[in-house]
Amino acid sequence: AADTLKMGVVGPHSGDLASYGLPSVNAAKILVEQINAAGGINGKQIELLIEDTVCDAKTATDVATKLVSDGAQFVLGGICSGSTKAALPIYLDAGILVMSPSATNPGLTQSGDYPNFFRTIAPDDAQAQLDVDFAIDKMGYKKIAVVHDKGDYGKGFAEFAKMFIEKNGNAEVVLFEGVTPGAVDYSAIVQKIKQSGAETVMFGGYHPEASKIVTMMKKKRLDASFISDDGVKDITFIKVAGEFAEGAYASGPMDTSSNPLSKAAVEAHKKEFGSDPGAFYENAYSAVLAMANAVKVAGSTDLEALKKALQTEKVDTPVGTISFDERGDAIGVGFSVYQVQNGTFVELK
Amino acid sequence: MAQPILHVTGLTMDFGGIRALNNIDLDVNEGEIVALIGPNGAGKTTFFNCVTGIYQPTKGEINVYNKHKGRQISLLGMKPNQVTQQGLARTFQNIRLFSQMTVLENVMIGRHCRTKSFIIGALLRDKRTLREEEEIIQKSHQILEKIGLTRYENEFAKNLPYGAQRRLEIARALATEPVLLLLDEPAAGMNPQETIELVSLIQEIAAEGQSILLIEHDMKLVMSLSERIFVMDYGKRIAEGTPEEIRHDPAVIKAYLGEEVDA
Amino acid sequence: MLKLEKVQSGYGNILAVKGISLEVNDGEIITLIGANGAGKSTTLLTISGIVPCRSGRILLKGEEIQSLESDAIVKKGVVQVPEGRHIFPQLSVQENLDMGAFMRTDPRKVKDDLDYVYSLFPILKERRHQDGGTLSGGEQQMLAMSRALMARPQLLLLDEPSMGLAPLIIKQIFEIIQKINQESNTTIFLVEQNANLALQVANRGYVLENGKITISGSAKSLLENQDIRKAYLGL
Amino acid sequence: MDYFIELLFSGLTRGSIYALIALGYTMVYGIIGLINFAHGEIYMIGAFTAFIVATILSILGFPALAIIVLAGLAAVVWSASYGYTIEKIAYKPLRHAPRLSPLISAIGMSMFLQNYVLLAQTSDFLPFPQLISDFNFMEPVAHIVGSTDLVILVTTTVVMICLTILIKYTKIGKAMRATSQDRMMAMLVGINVNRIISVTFIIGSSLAAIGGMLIASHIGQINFYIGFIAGIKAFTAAVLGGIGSIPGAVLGSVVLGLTESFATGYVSSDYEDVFAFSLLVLILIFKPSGILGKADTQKV
Amino acid sequence: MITFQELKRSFFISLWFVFLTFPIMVIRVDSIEKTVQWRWMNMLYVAVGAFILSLIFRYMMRRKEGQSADDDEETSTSDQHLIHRWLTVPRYRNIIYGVMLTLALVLPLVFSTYQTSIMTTALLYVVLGLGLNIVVGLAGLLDLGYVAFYAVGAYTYALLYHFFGMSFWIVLPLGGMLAAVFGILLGIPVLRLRGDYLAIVTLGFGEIIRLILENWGEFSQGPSGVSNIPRPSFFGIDMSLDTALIYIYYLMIAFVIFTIFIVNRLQNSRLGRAWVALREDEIACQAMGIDKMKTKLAAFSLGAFWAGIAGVIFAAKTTFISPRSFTFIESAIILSIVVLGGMGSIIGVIIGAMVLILLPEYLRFLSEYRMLAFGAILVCMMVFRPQGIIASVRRTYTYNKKETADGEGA
Ligand SMILES: Nc1ncnc2c1ncn2[C@@H]1O[C@H](COP(=O)(O)OP(=O)(O)OP(=O)(O)O)[C@@H](O)[C@H]1O
Ligand SMILES: Nc1ncnc2c1ncn2[C@@H]1O[C@H](COP(=O)(O)OP(=O)(O)OP(=O)(O)O)[C@@H](O)[C@H]1O
Ligand SMILES: [Mg+2]
Ligand SMILES: [Mg+2]
Repeated sequence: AADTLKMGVVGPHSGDLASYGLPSVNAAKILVEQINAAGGINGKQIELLIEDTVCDAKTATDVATKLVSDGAQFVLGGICSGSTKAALPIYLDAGILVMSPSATNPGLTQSGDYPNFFRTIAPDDAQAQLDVDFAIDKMGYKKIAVVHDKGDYGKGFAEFAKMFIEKNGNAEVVLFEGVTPGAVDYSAIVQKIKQSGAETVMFGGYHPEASKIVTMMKKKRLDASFISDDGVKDITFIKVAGEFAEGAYASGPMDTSSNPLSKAAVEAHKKEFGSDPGAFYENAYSAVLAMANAVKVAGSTDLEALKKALQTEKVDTPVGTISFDERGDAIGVGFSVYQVQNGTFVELK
Repeated sequence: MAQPILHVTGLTMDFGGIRALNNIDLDVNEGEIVALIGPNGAGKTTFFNCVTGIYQPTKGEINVYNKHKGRQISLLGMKPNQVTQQGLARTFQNIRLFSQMTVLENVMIGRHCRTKSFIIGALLRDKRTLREEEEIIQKSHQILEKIGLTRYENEFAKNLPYGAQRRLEIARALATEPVLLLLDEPAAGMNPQETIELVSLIQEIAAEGQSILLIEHDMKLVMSLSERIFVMDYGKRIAEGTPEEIRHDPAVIKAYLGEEVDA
Repeated sequence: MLKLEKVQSGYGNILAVKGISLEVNDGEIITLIGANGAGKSTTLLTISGIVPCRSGRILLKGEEIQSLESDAIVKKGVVQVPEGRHIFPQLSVQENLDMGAFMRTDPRKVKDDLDYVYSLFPILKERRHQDGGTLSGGEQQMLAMSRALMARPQLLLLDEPSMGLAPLIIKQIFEIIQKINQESNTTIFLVEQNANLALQVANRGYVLENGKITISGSAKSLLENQDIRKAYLGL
Repeated sequence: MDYFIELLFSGLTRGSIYALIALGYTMVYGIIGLINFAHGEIYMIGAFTAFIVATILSILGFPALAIIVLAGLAAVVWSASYGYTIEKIAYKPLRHAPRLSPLISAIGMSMFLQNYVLLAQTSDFLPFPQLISDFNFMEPVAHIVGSTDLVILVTTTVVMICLTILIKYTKIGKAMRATSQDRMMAMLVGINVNRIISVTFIIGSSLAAIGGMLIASHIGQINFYIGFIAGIKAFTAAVLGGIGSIPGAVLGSVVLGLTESFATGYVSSDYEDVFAFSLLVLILIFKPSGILGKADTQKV
Repeated sequence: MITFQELKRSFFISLWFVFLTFPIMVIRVDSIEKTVQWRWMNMLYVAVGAFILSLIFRYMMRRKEGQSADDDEETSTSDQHLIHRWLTVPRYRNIIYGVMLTLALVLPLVFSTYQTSIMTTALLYVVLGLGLNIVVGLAGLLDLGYVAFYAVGAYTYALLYHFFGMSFWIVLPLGGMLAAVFGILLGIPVLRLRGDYLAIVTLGFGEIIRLILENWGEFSQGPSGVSNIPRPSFFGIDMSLDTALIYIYYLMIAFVIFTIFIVNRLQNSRLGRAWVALREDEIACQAMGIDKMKTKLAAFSLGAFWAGIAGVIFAAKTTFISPRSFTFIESAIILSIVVLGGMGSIIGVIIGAMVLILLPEYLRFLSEYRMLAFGAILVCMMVFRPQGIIASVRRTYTYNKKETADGEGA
């Protein structure tokens, strides 16, 4: 009906990547319930259209046509950069805004091919730059092992990291390799890192692999530090790796834990689902807030109007007070490096 | 003198420690029916397997006379399908039909080695392919007619009575237009009445000049069909001769027959 | 000993055994003859519980066994040498024989029986450690027979034991059949293509045609029956 | 040299992990000739059960050893029950079906179980407690072999020996082999084939459960998807060693583990799986029935 | 109908399932916070669910057994008889094909783009299924790495476009041929392996191809994939997305018809017969003079060829490809299509593809239970219809004295 707003939520809700897709669904459900309870946006209730893409390009395009047919007006998601890329042209053709909490491939915004695409996460290159600067300039490491999980996200990050290290010139990449996600044992690669004499491991990928690697590093008595990305800056990382996570670094949106909105978001999840939120939950939460605000300000769901609102309006979100640049990346998602200390991520100033 | 169509010398086959064939010399002449008999485990089937390329013999020579080329061709090192191409076709002791194919199709497979069309032919269905396909069907049908299986033509091979399956194996082998037909216990599992029918069938085939080498335990069949009998035991030749000679050969009686058999 | 009452069984929509009734008395050798596909093997498989009995009753010593699992039937002493031998191809000859004694609990006697069957078929002893699958056809038949003997059957079902055997061995096998029948009082139910031979050792016989029993009587009377002589004996 | 030894032990650890799963795979394959794709899921369910029970027990304050034993026991009981039930539902009705039908049924079962755990538990990774605490005597070599690694190595060896004895020499083992080679004849010598198949599934699933617990405690985390990758690798290992052969499964696993480890160490971990699968192809080309597999002895 | 006995059995079965699902369904723990959550309600659901399902399951099993008792197992069940009887009568057959074709042609005009889009996907899988059917269904070679050839096709287009700007229509045959070459290269060493050994080696090969695509970034752009692949052109006319999708849909229909035509010809040829014979008995087949290697290679490379073609179309349809689209699961789905549809039967494969590809889409209303249901349905279909939806029926040849033999299989 004309008096509801339809929001698509897409991502992997089954299969191996479900744990990255389902938190977004939770974020959308919580927020939409709140918004609808408060009378909706401009008097219109939001209706969720939740669709599983399994992070598969073919399914993602089919889902996109489905959402277009079903009359979705804006979409949260695209968890993986790949399937998001595949689906974006279809959304673009229908004039639908898409905002991803987790697709970090730089090309998504920088190529200019997808003007309807926005995201609440920093692209690979920005994070890689931050981590490299931290490792070389701040910590003074000379030998860095760059490791990734062979995935879209992790390898993208790692390649940028390698490039920036080489550009910086003050340190060398002593190892550049991918590990196989889901493998039962990482001791061989850890021994190889040890052999390479690296002082730090820079890892691109998600927390399951990261926790396996840090655990194995400690178990094999490898004394290098560990620096990683936003996919690792997740409470699950600390939970899973436990004491072995102690001292590890990961970059992530600035200042979230002291941000009251962030706390509220996490609380809401615990209340609703009885568990800690999973990966990219806060990014998804922020994306929903930003889109809701844009719709409210623009007073319509017309793509141009929404874009304008997103680019001009600042919104308070768990990841900071943000607006978006003309390419679609969030401004104001300050990134900083965190360290695991006593079982929590502590922001390093 | 005419060349033997199958000329085997010094054939030896070892399985691990077991010598299943020991220095066998055997010739089959054109138009002849030769029987290969011997106790169980003597190596008869193994001889067939070596000759048809299913096993590679340890030692020995196997030659087949190629009429077109007018000389002997060695079969050593050839794959089973190449051996068939050279004109040896066989049946199996344990029936090995294509059970999910119809009777006619089973025989058509036998024509495979005498035809050529491949992918291109299948796709284009050009004149030649169509003609070839028609020829296959015609020939196969004729063979079934000869063997007397036409009424089962479109039946699945596995649904046939046992005796008919044995005959179908013979039909399939005949379809390859063999120089020499090798039959491994064609009468096994048949009742006496069926065996009698089988004998006359084989006689009919032989009457057309088909050379046959057959393994059989049914002495009646062997004695009434074969012109020459080759007896082996423990992989060795123990006797060779006409049915009359073999019947009275003491070595054969001791190792195999148990008593003198009458025809 | 064994009694079949109007037994029906078959495969899918094929009814191969169409209500047959027959009786095997204790200590008897009886034979079932018939053309190919008449349903002889199916009858034996139904008795052993491999092919389910669709209707009718099968009584062993007065006890209904048609709904028992096949292993329970074997435990009751009904042992079969199936058509086509069914040697375990990757077990050695020795192990194949051990499997025959699978449900026996008297290891010492099993040992004796093993020696006994080896004395019946010395070639098997020679091939003791060879895989069953590589034996020649006839050797496999001997092994199948021996394996059944290892179970010390009370009722032995034999499906075409002479198939593919050398004349000498056939003679031997039939001697053994008579021997175990007399010495260990094993009842024998013999299915044979070689009706001549079968009727010579049997006490009684049945003729199966198209899933139904058409003629029955003493072996002698069957041997003399003109129809049978013509259809099954090839005379 | 040190580096070599480090890699050697990494490979051995990896290999024995594969072996724990591969053993169950090979048993089930051996008896019904089915690539049981759901086996990896049984392993996953074993890990989850152990996780749940261990957590409850540790909340209740049980001592470490008791936790290991009880959690292991629970994992075995439930995994075995799952294995048994799956066989009854998804495979037994297909005994006489065309060869590939049970394979598809197994793939469906695997999807079902994954999603079942995903829905009933969580999609997230869960921290699996380190059940085996570090042994003091291992400290000097800890950088080469960890305590859990040692336990896994020992367990694998013990399990392999027990299973070999079971299969080779016990009555039930012979019954299993007989059943796998000729089911009808097995029935005719008095084997209760259904029971033997069930027992095989139960044993195979129990092994998967033990594997699940040990491996999860080695890795430190579980999630509904862990069974899939481990399952494929373990199956590869079982085939490499000669499917149906118990020592073959272990040998294949170790060869696979070592290949991956050395490939990572001396070449690049980018291509460790490429090496693993290439080795598989190579070995099968020269030894078509696996390293210890019996050559096909079908007589013509 | 339901006896007390059955109720009792179902009761025990439901108890068993309560026990079985107890840890996973009822308990949820948090090992960090040290909390345990007991969800007793789930136990009730399981109990009731298992009770009812076991009754249904038993009822269905009985029906299945009853059916096979009335029917020959080969040409099983009456509905199949019906379809086949229709298909063997040329007039009915043409009517059926005509109706199907008309339905297919009007579909995009009636339904939404979404329906057209998933239908296109399903048709793509029809092509894949028919290709694999040559390998598995006809020649009996179990190939678990079929997706590798699909990937070869897709990447051929993506990369040839990317590096050399080559167009869809030029690459289409190239992709197929390259895949066929890969098929031959792989086939030569591995085709002498038997049954499941072949399966695992092909699975390995599938993984090798995917891993190379993933890791060899300079060549294949690694895991982030290749994007902006152009859709097929139509005399250089610019099309809106909707029209483009409909255009691809019609293209796909044409491809499917073409594939059916080819596969049908292959199946009913000397070569097709040799495949089936090879599947039945390799040794007898060789003894009849069939070159095993050559025949198998022909099947393998023809199957690969079709996968390659499908790959090119896939790349053009989604405009984006990455190694993630070519995982083992994909091979498993294609194999399921072949088996579920009915091995060796063209109509079966078509129906199989429709069911397996459309089903997950139409199950979307189940939201998170979608894949759970899909797995369960897969199991049930196999259990209740092990020979596939439509089992293949061998063609029968009629012998005419004068005319050429005619006869078409299903
Ligand atoms: N593949 C094999 N591996 C090992 N031994 C074999 C193999 N094939 C045959 N043998 C052995 O070789 C010997 C000869 O076997 P063969 O099958 O040729 O006998 P046969 O003369 O055909 O006997 P029958 O009349 O019983 O069929 C047997 O002792 C058998 O055990
Ligand atoms: N597994 C099976 N599936 C379907 N039909 C079968 C099967 N086995 C046998 N039949 C059919 O059942 C009927 C009886 O077969 P059976 O094997 O009992 O005959 P038989 O008297 O033992 O013949 P033979 O002398 O050839 O051994 C035959 O028509 C046969 O085609
Ligand atoms: Mg022989
Ligand atoms: Mg019979």
